Amino acid sequence: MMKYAVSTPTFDGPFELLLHLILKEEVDIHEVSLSNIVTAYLDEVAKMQTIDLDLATEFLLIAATLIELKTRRLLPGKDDGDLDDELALWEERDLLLVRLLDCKTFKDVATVFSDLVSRADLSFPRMAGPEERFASLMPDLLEGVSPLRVQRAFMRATAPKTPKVIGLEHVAPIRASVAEAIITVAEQIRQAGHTTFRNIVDGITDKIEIVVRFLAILELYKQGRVELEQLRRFGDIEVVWLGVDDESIAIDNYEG
Amino acid sequence: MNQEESNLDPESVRALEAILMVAMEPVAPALLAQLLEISQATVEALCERLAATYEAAGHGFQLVKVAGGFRFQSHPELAPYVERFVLDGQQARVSSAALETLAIIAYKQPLSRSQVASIRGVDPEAVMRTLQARGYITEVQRDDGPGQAVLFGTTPLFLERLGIASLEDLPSIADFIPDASVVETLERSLRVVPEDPMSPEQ
Amino acid sequence: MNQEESNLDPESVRALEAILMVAMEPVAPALLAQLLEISQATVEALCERLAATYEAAGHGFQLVKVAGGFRFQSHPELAPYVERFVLDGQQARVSSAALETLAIIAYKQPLSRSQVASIRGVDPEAVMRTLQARGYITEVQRDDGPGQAVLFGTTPLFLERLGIASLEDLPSIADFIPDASVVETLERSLRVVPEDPMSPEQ
Repeated sequence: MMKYAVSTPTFDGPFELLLHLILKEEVDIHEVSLSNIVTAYLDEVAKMQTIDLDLATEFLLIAATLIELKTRRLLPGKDDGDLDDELALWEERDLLLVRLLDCKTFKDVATVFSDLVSRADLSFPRMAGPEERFASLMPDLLEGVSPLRVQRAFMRATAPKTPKVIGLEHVAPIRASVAEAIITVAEQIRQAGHTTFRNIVDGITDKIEIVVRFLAILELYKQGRVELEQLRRFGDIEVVWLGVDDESIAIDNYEG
Repeated sequence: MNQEESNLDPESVRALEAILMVAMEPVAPALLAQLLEISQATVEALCERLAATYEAAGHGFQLVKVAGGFRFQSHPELAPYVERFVLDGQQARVSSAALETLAIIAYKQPLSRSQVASIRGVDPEAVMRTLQARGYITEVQRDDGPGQAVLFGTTPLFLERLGIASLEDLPSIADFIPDASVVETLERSLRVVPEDPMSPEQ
Repeated sequence: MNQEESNLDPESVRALEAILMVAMEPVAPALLAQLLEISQATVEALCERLAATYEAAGHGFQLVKVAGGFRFQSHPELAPYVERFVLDGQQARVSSAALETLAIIAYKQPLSRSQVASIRGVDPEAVMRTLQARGYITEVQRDDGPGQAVLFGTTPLFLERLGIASLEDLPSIADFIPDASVVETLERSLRVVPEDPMSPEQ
């Protein structure tokens, strides 16, 4: 049973982590190395042992983009011939860049808010209200309030908070297909016994589909069904089936 | 600051003004003396001179001694304006927050402010002060526990305003309190990972 | 009353002081204008001069414009004394995650939870629920779109917490756009193809 953790102690989200790593990298060596960043990022993600899948998905989506960027850079000049792939990557990268800039912007705003709050905290408002001689003039707070309304207010105040129903729109479709992808990918790896990430996504052109398969493999890895290995620093990811044949694949409830 | 005012120790005077400005009720000279680290006699003297200064300057507020403590209040000469303001009703919005707090106290009394806070998830201090000022809730006793927290309950006025004779006339909540299993089910439905016996993590 | 103070219309100024002394939250200039039967512009002018007069006289309290209205508050310089007095009235701390979420909502309102999520990269549900419970944000409307998502905005209490009069007092978002060197670093580190194809980075 995975624990339900809301965030990692240090980083509140994938953009924050990535932003931190990139800016730190620059300070350290004045020369940004994407592979250092990817390694550091994946290290951080790996440390998130107790993370819930919701949040893990957000981190891994970014990881997938980073890895793809890294892969692309390692094969300069190699002509895949697939312009759509190329454009999709550029698009993904631009999106990531915008998100990072947003993240930086609002982190800076938050610092100013924090200063404002600290300053405001030095003053205390007068809230004493009218003196008792005006009490008889004050409109009745409970005017028109029935005992039933008091009961309803109590129910409202003590009701368990309703299950979350919004806010997952942006990831829901992806997660839904990860569940399916786990089955197909597991079958593919089981049959091959030993394959590579490149093979698994061979022939797939839809960017999201590739990410989904990447996530599925990571999930299988987490479940102990496959072993992942990157033999060469920039090599393809080797995937080895470890699972027992008759074991059924546990699929997490991606719908939440 | 005029000649008379500047004869007073400025720091103590300013601190007095600041504390009395944010106080919700009259502040005893003993407490002021302790906070300012000056003698009670000095507090009394400073407050009296301050009150005289305000009066001489023709301010719309006063510093007065009531119920054994000092407080700021509106000047009686401006009462017509204050009455208009009070009648305007801006002060009397029954927010849903206020009603919820009142409902919790009505059903769970006696209970402390921190107990209300733990149910509402926010510090109800301001709301409870308003309810107390309106005479709907009052301090009923002190907790036996180490902190001796003040416990609050509703007043006869509260019952009167609701048009009921006793607390027993409030609609019952017993049927509606979600039992443990309901809460658990809700919690489980919020979990991302189901407790699946097939899962290798078990 | 010193020379400057006596230049103000005494009756209106005194009435302002009296009303603000009994108010429980900032009072909008429009309401003050109505109660005093003077123009809103006059109210603003009188309050500003009154505030300046208090400051010049070195009082321990201030008249400030916050969350769209005027209120009395203790002078920040006397915070050490007032803090001793209020003790349990301390405002709850706002976490950095909460501040960042507030920052997004303040500048992008109205917006839905999923819009906040897409900017923050994580589901802000827990944080937003806390902010809502504390009264800093509220549901302002529903999206016209198919999902009819709830849209959130900041409240007057948020302005009070920051000690500002209106959202216009927030610095322009343009002031926060990361500077060129940061943008360049980010761009360089995420470049699809390295600058020099002969030296793939190690």
